[in-house]
Amino acid sequence: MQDGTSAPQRIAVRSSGRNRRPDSARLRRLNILVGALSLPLFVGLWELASRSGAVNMVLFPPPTVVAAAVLEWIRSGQFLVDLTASLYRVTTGFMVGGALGILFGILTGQFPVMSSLLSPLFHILRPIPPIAFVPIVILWFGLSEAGKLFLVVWGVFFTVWLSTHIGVQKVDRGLIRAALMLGTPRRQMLQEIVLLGALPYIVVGLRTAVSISFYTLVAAELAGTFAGIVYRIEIAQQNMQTGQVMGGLAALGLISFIADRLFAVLAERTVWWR
Amino acid sequence: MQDGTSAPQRIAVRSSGRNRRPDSARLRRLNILVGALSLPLFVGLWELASRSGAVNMVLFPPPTVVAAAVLEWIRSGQFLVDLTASLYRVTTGFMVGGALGILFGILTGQFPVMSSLLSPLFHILRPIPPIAFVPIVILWFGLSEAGKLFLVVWGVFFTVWLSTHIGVQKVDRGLIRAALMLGTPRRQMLQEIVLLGALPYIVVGLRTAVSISFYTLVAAELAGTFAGIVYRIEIAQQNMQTGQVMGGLAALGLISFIADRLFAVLAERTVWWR
Amino acid sequence: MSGSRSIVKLALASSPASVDSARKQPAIQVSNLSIVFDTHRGQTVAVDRVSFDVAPGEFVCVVGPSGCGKSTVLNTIAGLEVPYEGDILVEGSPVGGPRPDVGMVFQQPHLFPWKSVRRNIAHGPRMHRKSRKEANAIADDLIAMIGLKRFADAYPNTLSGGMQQRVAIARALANQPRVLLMDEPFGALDAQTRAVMQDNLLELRDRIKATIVFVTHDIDEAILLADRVLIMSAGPGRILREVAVKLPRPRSSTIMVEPSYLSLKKDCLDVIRAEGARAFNQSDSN
Amino acid sequence: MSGSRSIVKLALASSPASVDSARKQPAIQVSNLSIVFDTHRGQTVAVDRVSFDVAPGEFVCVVGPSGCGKSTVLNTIAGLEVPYEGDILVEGSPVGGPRPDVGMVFQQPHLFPWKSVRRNIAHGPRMHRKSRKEANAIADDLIAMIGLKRFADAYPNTLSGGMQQRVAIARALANQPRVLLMDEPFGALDAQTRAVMQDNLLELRDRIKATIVFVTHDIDEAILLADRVLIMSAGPGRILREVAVKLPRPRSSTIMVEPSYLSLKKDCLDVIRAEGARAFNQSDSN
Amino acid sequence: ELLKARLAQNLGPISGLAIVAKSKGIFEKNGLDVTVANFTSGKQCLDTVIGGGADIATTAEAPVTAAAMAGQPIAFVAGMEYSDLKTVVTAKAAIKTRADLRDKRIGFTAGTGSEVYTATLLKSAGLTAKDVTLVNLRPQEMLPALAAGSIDAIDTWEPHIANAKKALGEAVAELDTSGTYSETFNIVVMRPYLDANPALIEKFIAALIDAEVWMKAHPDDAITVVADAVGMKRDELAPIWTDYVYRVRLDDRLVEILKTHSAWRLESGNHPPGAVMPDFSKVVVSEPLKKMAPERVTLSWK
Ligand SMILES: Nc1ncnc2c1ncn2[C@@H]1O[C@H](COP(=O)(O)OP(=O)(O)OP(=O)(O)O)[C@@H](O)[C@H]1O
Ligand SMILES: Nc1ncnc2c1ncn2[C@@H]1O[C@H](COP(=O)(O)OP(=O)(O)OP(=O)(O)O)[C@@H](O)[C@H]1O
Ligand SMILES: [Mg+2]
Ligand SMILES: [Mg+2]
Repeated sequence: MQDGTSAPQRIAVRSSGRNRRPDSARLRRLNILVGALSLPLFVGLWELASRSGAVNMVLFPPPTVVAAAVLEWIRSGQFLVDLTASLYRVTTGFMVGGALGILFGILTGQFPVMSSLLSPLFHILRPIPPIAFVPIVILWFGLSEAGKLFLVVWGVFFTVWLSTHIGVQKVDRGLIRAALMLGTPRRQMLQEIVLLGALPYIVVGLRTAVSISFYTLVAAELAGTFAGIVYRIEIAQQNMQTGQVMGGLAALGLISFIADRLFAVLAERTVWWR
Repeated sequence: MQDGTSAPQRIAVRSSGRNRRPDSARLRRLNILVGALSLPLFVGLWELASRSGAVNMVLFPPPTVVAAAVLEWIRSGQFLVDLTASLYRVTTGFMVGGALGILFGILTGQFPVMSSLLSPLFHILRPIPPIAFVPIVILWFGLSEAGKLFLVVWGVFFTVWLSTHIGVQKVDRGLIRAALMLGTPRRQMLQEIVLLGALPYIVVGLRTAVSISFYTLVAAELAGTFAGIVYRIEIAQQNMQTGQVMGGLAALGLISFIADRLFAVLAERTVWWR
Repeated sequence: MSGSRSIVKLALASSPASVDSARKQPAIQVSNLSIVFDTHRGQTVAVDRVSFDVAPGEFVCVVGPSGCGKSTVLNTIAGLEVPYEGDILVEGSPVGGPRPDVGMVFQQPHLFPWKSVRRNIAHGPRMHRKSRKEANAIADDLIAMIGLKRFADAYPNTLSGGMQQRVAIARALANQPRVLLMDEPFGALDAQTRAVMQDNLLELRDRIKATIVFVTHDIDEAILLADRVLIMSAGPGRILREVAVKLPRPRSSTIMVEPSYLSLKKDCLDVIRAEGARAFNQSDSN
Repeated sequence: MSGSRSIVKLALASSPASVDSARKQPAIQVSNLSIVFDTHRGQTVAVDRVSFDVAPGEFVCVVGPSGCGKSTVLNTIAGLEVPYEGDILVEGSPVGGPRPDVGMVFQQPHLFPWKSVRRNIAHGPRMHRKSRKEANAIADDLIAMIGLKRFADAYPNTLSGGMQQRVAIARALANQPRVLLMDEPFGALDAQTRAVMQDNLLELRDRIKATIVFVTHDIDEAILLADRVLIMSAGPGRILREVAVKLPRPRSSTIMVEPSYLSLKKDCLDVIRAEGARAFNQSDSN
Repeated sequence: ELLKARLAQNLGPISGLAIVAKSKGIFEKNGLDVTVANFTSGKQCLDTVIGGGADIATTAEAPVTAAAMAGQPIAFVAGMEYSDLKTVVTAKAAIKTRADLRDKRIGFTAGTGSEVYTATLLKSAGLTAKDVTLVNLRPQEMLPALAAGSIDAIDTWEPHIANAKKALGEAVAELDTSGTYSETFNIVVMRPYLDANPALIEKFIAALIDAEVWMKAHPDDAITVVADAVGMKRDELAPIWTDYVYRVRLDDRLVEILKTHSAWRLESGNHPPGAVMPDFSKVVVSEPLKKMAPERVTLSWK
């Protein structure tokens, strides 16, 4: 499995190989350069756009202002608290939702009866935005952390479920037949063939779910919280502290970026046979 | 490509075949029955839970109350207006975001330089919840419909981009090699091999994006709207019209369900070679 | 014409195996098997009323033109192709799905990409509740047999076509199935490796007393290995001839110059050649 | 030992083709080609300092034990396996990637699953800016040649293994490449179909004057088709022998009983047998 | 032994009394152990209390009337703050008087006091909703919309008015609408809870009164405490501090606002199904406050 940003084709490289494509080394260096410049370029453009006077600088602060706000936020010690709270919610919710999604995806993907029973329901519940039923969640869970986790789990679950479900149906039939002929019992079939065969799709679902889990954080941190990146963004928005708002958004982006990177590495290790 | 709820394995059936698996017809009938009962069962349980007195009936109204509210909503003529507005936003946003997602997914998936340049940026922007930057969108787009579409496009784009990107890298290398040896130029390679080879993944992305587009509708219809299902839900929530709130959520679910079904059928037709 | 009556047994070789099979319970009994595929272009009749029996312990080779339905017949006996018309009994019971005592080597290797060579081969024994150690021991024996000791820990995508095919064979053998269905198992092997594999297969068969149905497109191979050769017609596949091979075993490749061998081969080739020409024309005219 | 010096030409057959190639510019010039794969188990040397030339219009067959690097060499000449060590010139220019005048039939068919048989075959001509009509005409000719008229509109997943392989061959031929690399193209075909395809290939080669490198594991096929046979050693692959085949053309299968043919075959088989035994033992001992 | 209570609080200067009571330990002094959950709207606070997620809500009048009309057994035990809603207009729109609002695009927040304020404002200028374009926006989205030129005026509460003036400077001006409508911020509990815990509510009200007294005595400290709690900078809160009137009370004006709001709901259809004008003498429960500080209850109906 290749990670999101690596080159499409992996080529075994040996130092002594004389006949690599002549430009491949140069190309690789160019890629690294471009990759390293990508974000600075974006930040630079943002600074320019913001300072150009075309938009209101208070409402659309430049990165320098944002950086100052973030520094202030960090210095106050609040950032660490917010980060910890959000990270806890996202990771726990992601893991629970992901595990359930894989489980149910395999069940509905493999057993038609399960699919008949659950798929219509899941398809109907799937698009319901977590933020829209925050009141119901509070009703069920009170103001507990469980309710907040439920909202994150909601978003992650359906994403992972759908891609697992589709992935299960895309498992190479040749492999299933081979496993059948070797007397693989149903249980083992699921864990040894179906799960691994569907893995590329499951990974797509999980990686998509990384960002979904941040989407749902908005709903989760809307109600009855004291800390959390999105909670702080919300407060800052009320107070027109746009620097902190943007800083919070950037923090979300960075966390998820790191999470996704870790994830890609993990995925690459999981697909050990490549 | 199999649709989400169909049986995992398709078997050619002929009426005269004597040796189908003996229970397959009975199983199929059972499946249809279970499928037909799935939603009624859910609604029944909901009615029971709601009327049991365990939870506040005003905050968690039973389906009968919801149905009455929806009927009233429809009778007032407002429902059609809301539906049209939301449908317009979702479909347009979905199509634009999906098209862009596929385009950029193929670009970054196929060209390492593009990937180096754009992937880090996309990965950082990807998790940013649309609802969190509604103010910025208003600043850029004003209260135009374009801004609302932008929010929907945002959510759809990144989802489709990621799965296309991954899908492009999963295209059977044997096919690419075969096409290369047949002198396929780069442009044609993209449209004849890469796009079709990545199609299963793209479809996963698009189907996930169906529900994401409804998630983002919350952000889109929060500001400066006059009609829309989520807008109406929002208002109804303020007014404690919980029946209408639930009705609106159910409407979202149903629309997306139908959309997904249409989509699955379309996907099945697109993968014509199966 | 009905399938079973259309089988013309060559006079010069009335097979004792098929006489046997009339007395004992046949290991495989196929009667009037027809298989039709639905495609977007309408229905394709892949197999048309095929009937044959295989006695316990018999080694039957199936030859026939490309696309005549050999793989389809094998898949159906394996319980993988449903629905079908007609009756198939394996060891007396009708076929409804894959069963543990029937092994199969597919035309494509279909190795599990996430398992090393050793674990691919050990998969079957593991599924039959053997301990990891036992299963690995079985696998290592077979790995030695297929000459891939150096590649025991390699993953399938790093193997050449012929190496993959050998692993697939070993994987099917690891279960010691009572009935073994093999679909062109040696198709991707060079002559030398193939000869070694043939010897190994025959030796193993004698040890585990398996019944084998073996698809090949190499007449020499068929005659060298088989107790009986079934020659199929071009698609829709029917059985054209049944040729019993009564040459003494063990047969070394030196028998290829003996007259009895050559006459058998000539008989087969004549049937095949006539049919082959017809097949090519038929598929062109339709 | 260095690759080029290790090639021992059989005395009985000093090939005029290789004399030719010394004068004219060779179509393919491989010198000191080595290929190493990185795997999780360390590096596998697939090809070890292989050198050979192929003259324009020459038909060279490559035989060798399973896993000896035949496919790897072909892929490298095709420009698909980078990086490599050594030098490869095709029609005088170094190989850096796939090029339009080199065609390839892979060991696996690799058909485009979303294209019908006709459109698979028409793909190459379409990419070379032929009109749909022209491309379809070319495809239909080739479909007739491979005997799949009835399946022109079928999709690859509804074809048998041999049918797929024939489509893959037709697809490569449709481009009329100047250099044609074929990796066990007839491996999945029955004897009869294979003979027809062999004839067709030779006829087409005469028409388009292509240079052909053809991997096979069938010595008879190699001698029947080739101007020269390269025999490779077990992996890491080296070239063991180069055997020129000076039998007159056209060669029908009846030459298989002629003494010159038999002596050629015996020579080849001796080399192969010795090597094969060594290979099996070597891979087991390591 | 402290009595435990869960407070659902809208985190903003409007909750100033509760914030001070919590951070200055005034709850504890009154024998309470209060757990605070923060929300960004009073509506969510009340929903949480109705759903059983918290015991005491701070909320504006709008959620109160909605809940009362939905037949929820809520008890309105005290008002604790009120502040005027205000209007900011863009300079470009050349709005000098209320009457100039005709044909202009006005941002308001549906379902909140802002909506009632807007209706009242228009009525006072002799206009109806048809004479203007009303645009529903959350307060934090009004500024960007103003800046983008999508609307000409906004009707909202502090600190958004001050923020707008600060962010947009010369481009905007405040329209004088003082006295048009005050949004109130109040303490609401469920009736069964009140009946079961009368002493707790009394202590809670007493704590708020103590907080009010402390705030009067230490206005500078109060600004600092509140600004800290809500995440504002002190010098942002100070200029608008006087806009927030903190006073624990039950008076006719409060009831009047509730009635006005309910009437607007009934008139505009923004009400739960089958709602009628609630009997506020049942919703407003004056006993606890009367017990603690009778002088603060000035209801004419009792
Ligand atoms: N899944 C399928 N859908 C439709 N038709 C099929 C399918 N599988 C096989 N067929 C058709 O059935 C016929 C027999 O195919 P089969 O694979 O059994 O041939 P075969 O004898 O094994 O040929 P080969 O020697 O080339 O492997 C062919 O005409 C083929 O097109
Ligand atoms: N992608 C790969 N990664 C690692 N090793 C590989 C890879 N491809 C081939 N090899 C190794 O290179 C060697 C030569 O493989 P190759 O496919 O060229 O053999 P071959 O001569 O074509 O064999 P066959 O006749 O079985 O097709 C083998 O040992 C194989 O394991
Ligand atoms: Mg076959
Ligand atoms: Mg090979």
